[in-house]
Amino acid sequence: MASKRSRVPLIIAIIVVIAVVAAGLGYYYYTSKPSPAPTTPTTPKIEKVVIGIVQPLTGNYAIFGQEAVNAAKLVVDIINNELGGVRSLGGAKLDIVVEDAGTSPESARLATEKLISEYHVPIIYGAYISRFTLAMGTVTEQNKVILVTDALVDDLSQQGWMYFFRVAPKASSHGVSAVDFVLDEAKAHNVTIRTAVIINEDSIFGTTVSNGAHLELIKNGVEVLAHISYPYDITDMSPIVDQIKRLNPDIIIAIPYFSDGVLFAKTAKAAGLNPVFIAGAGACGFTDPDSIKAAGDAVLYYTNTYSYNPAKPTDWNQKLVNEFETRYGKMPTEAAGEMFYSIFTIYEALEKAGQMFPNDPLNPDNLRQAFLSLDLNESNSIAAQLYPTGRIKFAPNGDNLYAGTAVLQVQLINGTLTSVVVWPQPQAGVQAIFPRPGT
Amino acid sequence: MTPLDLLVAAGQQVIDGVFLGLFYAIVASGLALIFGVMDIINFAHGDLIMISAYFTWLLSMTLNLDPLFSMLLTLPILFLIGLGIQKGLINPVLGKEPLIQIAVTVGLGFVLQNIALGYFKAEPKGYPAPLFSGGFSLGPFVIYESKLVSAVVSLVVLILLSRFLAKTKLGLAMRAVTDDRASAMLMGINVGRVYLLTFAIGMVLIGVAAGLWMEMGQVTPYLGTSFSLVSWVAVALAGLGSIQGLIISAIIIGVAQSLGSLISPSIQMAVVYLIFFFILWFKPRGLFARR
Amino acid sequence: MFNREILIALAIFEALVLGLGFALSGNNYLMLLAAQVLLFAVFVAAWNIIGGLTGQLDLASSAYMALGGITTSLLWMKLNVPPLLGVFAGGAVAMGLAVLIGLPTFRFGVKEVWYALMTASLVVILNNLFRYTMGPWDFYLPSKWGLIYLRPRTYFELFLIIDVVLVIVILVNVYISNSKIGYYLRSIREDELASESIGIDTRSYKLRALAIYSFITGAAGFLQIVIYSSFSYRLFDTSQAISIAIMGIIGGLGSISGSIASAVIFRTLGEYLRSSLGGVFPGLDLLLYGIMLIIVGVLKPEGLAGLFNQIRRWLGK
Amino acid sequence: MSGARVILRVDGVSKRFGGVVALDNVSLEAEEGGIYGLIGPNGSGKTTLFNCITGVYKPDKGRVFFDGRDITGLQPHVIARLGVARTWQKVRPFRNIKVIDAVIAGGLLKTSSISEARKIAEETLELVGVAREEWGKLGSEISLMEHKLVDLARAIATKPRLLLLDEIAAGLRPHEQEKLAEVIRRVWRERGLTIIVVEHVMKFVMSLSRKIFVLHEGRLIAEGTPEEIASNPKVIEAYLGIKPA
Repeated sequence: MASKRSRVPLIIAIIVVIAVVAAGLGYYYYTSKPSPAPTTPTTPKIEKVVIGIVQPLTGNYAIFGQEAVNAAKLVVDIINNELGGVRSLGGAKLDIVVEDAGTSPESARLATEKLISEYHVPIIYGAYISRFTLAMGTVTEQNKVILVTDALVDDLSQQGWMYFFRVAPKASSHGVSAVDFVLDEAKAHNVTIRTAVIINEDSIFGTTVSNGAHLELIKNGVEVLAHISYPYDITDMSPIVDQIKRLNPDIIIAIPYFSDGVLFAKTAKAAGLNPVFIAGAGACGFTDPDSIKAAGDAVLYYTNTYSYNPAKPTDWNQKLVNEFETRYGKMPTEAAGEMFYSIFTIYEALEKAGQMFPNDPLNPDNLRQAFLSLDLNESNSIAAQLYPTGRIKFAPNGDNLYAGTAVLQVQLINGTLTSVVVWPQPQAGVQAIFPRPGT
Repeated sequence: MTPLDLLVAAGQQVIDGVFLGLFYAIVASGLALIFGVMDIINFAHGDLIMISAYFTWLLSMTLNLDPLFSMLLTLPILFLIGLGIQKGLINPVLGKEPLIQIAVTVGLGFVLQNIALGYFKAEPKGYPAPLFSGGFSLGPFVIYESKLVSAVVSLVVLILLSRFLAKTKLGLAMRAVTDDRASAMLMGINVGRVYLLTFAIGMVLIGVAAGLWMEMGQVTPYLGTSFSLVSWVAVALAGLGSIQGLIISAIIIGVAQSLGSLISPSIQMAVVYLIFFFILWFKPRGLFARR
Repeated sequence: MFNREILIALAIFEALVLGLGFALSGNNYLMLLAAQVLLFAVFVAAWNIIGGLTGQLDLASSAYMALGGITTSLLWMKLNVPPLLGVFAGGAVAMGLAVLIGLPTFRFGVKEVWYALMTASLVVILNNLFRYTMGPWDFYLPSKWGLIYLRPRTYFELFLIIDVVLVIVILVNVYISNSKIGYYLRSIREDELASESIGIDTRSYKLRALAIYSFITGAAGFLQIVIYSSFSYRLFDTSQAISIAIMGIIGGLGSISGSIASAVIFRTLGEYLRSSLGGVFPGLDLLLYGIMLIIVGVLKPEGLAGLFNQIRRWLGK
Repeated sequence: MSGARVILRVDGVSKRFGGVVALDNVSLEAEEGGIYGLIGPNGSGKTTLFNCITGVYKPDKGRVFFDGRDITGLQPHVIARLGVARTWQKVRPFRNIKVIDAVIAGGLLKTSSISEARKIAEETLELVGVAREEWGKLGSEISLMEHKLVDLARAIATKPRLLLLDEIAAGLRPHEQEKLAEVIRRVWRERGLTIIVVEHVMKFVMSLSRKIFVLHEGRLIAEGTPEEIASNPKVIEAYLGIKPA
């Protein structure tokens, strides 16, 4: 039908397309050949260093992302106003650009590309969730941008990435710490632990932590009666609690997320589940202020491993906790804590880079050298004062050689439910309550 | 495990499942009523429960009142909100293609979720010490007070609802509209008014479900997705027009989910959806459809 | 089949797309975004066949996408089948599943909301089953790049590949739309019983539409995995499937230009809102998105296509 | 008309829904080229009989033969392909497609070429008298009368040998009914097909048909010419109390 009509417009259209393609190809190959993304400003005087922050600000994980961003703002203000910026860079100020990681690796990756393409950031911090961080890592490696992460899954440091650093303790060490803590206390109190049940939400994080705990239990001769995974958005915990009750283990190692943690504690209380001990690992649902508010005394005596120790009695830690509380009206939790010491570590790395490479401190390879040469402890660094183990030194794979967690326990102090640090060094005037009273 | 252990285990799951199912029945009842009478495909059902749960929580915390009682205060408010939603959003898409209705209600769901996120933040909110938070033993079984109470309350409310539909003028009108809209109009029923009140009553049922949920768990902005699909599955199993059918279907779902968790809690919902799938495959009008 | 107006429109569209591609090729962020937008348009355009033309509210797009993509990836990783061939196997597997679902479903006349829910629960079921068998882990594509892997090194080349796929999908749509099957599918969308009475084997035609849609979606699924460079059970994503259907609805049922326009506009807008407002006001982007859905649904149910028609008439007069 | 071959034979068809007997042992025959009426009060089973013939329902008992072939229980589209077309009592409106496209879909039964089907559709629309300027309108933009005509055209476009019209005049004003009857007569004359008209508006049928069947409570109670039917006491009884047309 169409074939009998005039073909002129069609031909014109085709010519237009070909012209555009030709012009475009020419432009593309002309411009794209010599284009290593310029991440380093060539001007010798550095006014400010922009750090990109990618955090989940929408979706299920927004709670952590929001708190982390708040913490970042606080720390950057302190560095700029009280410490006078990065001194070795002539007092250059830190600046942060925040991008929402959204709800998928796709959007986290877009956010990363945007930070690099439009702000030319030398350092990116993100993105709490390991899948998102993995998506970001492929971009940052390609563009030679330093990625400092608060995502804990072990895999991340096994990708062979060059420009990747993680101050925080990785996931499996959370599981290990939880078990070590329980077995330490059991020994101290002459309790024998023979059997355990592990429950975890079935994300990569939950699974990695629980596998760490599982191996550590076996290593210590504790029999794992069951290892139960469930989806984090579970609405009915009773089948799991019933099953544990029938198995009657000595201890429970739980790796819940948030809502499910509260739900577990409430259900366990209702069912009268009371083993020798219930220890959480990476379990914000047990000890975070918001979950205590939601769960009430159902979470009494629960513990949790923590990438951060808010009770750490160093000057800088007290200062940050106080200022955070004054500014945002709540205690900093893990997400904020990781941001505290990570940003300060970045800050110290920048200082170091300024000293080591005064001509080109922000060159990614120089920055990497600066990170690797850090050896921080409580006497020479603010970051280390904020870190649970008090030491930060990076292995070539980017993990902190001295990574470790603290253990918090919910206790009744002056009539209010409070999370206190009980392990490895309990905070002043506090002791782990072990075993659970009434067992 | 010995066979006896297995039997006890299964028995416990069935008990939990029945309680859960009765709760699901009240969760789904609002959807069933609205869908039945108005033929509106509401994908925001779960999100309406979520927002109502926040209301309940807010009242509970400010008045220091158990969710079971603060729920009573939210119901009239929700009734009014229901009138508003029906006037503003539902009426314009009545009788439109299902796809348009879904688009609008999905949009409403997005709006509710993100208002909740903006206002309440993402932290789970729960009432720390509900009246019924304990449990007791019954032979080898554990009975959870909160689940028992929610099951009983939802059963009572559903019986009241069924009485209301069978005895009152409005209830009869609603049933007539469900059965045959055209004839109902010919019989002189003011269909517009019936719709308005149906949606408002649906909101009240949603409020009851939300209150019972706050007695048992916590609310986050994303709670709704957990309830939306389950409600639809219950309605699909039951078919339209029978509250008894809805209750039985919801119990089937609850028990299936509960028993499914014996295999693995990670796939318990898959068990529910598989049942749903096969029912639709072989009995697309549901198990207890009246029409 | 392909009349002059359509070919010219397609040529102009391509000129715009390619011109935009070249203009953006220096900026990785915008290039990646453009590739994602085009891929999203591919899924929406494929959905248009079952949802728009046939009127079956299919909410399983992400299931076919994930199943096809994972099949292609596994064939590559385990059996060394290059994805350029593997995508056809991926499409075939997705199609196989779809037909398996469609056969009984269409026989019993499962329609409207029930078809929607059935397909939505298919996504959940597969999500759970894959989670059960694969675990929570992400699986990475091999570190190989090249056209036979459909995995170029730059976003720009990826953009070009996706653009080719998009053109194919558009041509398929146009072909179907203007041939017997298209007339029949639209007739089925309006009224199945009446269609039967004029001799249309509704079940068979619905199955055909489902098969074409699922094949395209399954084959294109691998490109989604290329963008992620990894896959996991999470690809079976209910909200992704819902948003694809919604884009099709907003575009205007059965209108290929409308569905592509809505995919492009909404996906770009969503990213703009996420990146400009997400950090300032969490969730505002999704909130606005929801409000827009309501506005379009309540005020302009014919979707963008209706708007286009209105503009066309207005220009004509 | 006598001596022509029988094109449709309904043989002892029964159909019940739950406890309600909709059709009870109904038998009738239609000869090729005839025009028939099927009347009866509301709920007498006329539409059910149509649905049994066209495959929408499967009869519980009895058989249906079309052109000597047993078509009982075949799927509707198969029966349509054999040459049985129908219209619907309630207009089944297509809202989002154009008039011409709706009729083309009918025309595509006998050809796969869109242009041929378009030709068929144009002829048919002209035959039933839908004005050319209406052809490009969407279903949501045309009147009820036009919808009825398009419905008819769509059925005719399938080139059927037997056309079943189910209460096609329902809802129309008297002058529209007259016009429609005229259209049906024209179609019958020009296409030479067999037509069965279901109606409870008796006047409409009486003017159209040569032979009339009367259904009452699922049974065939009378058949004959319009004059015979009009004076049949059983028919009068069945219609008493019901709207006399």
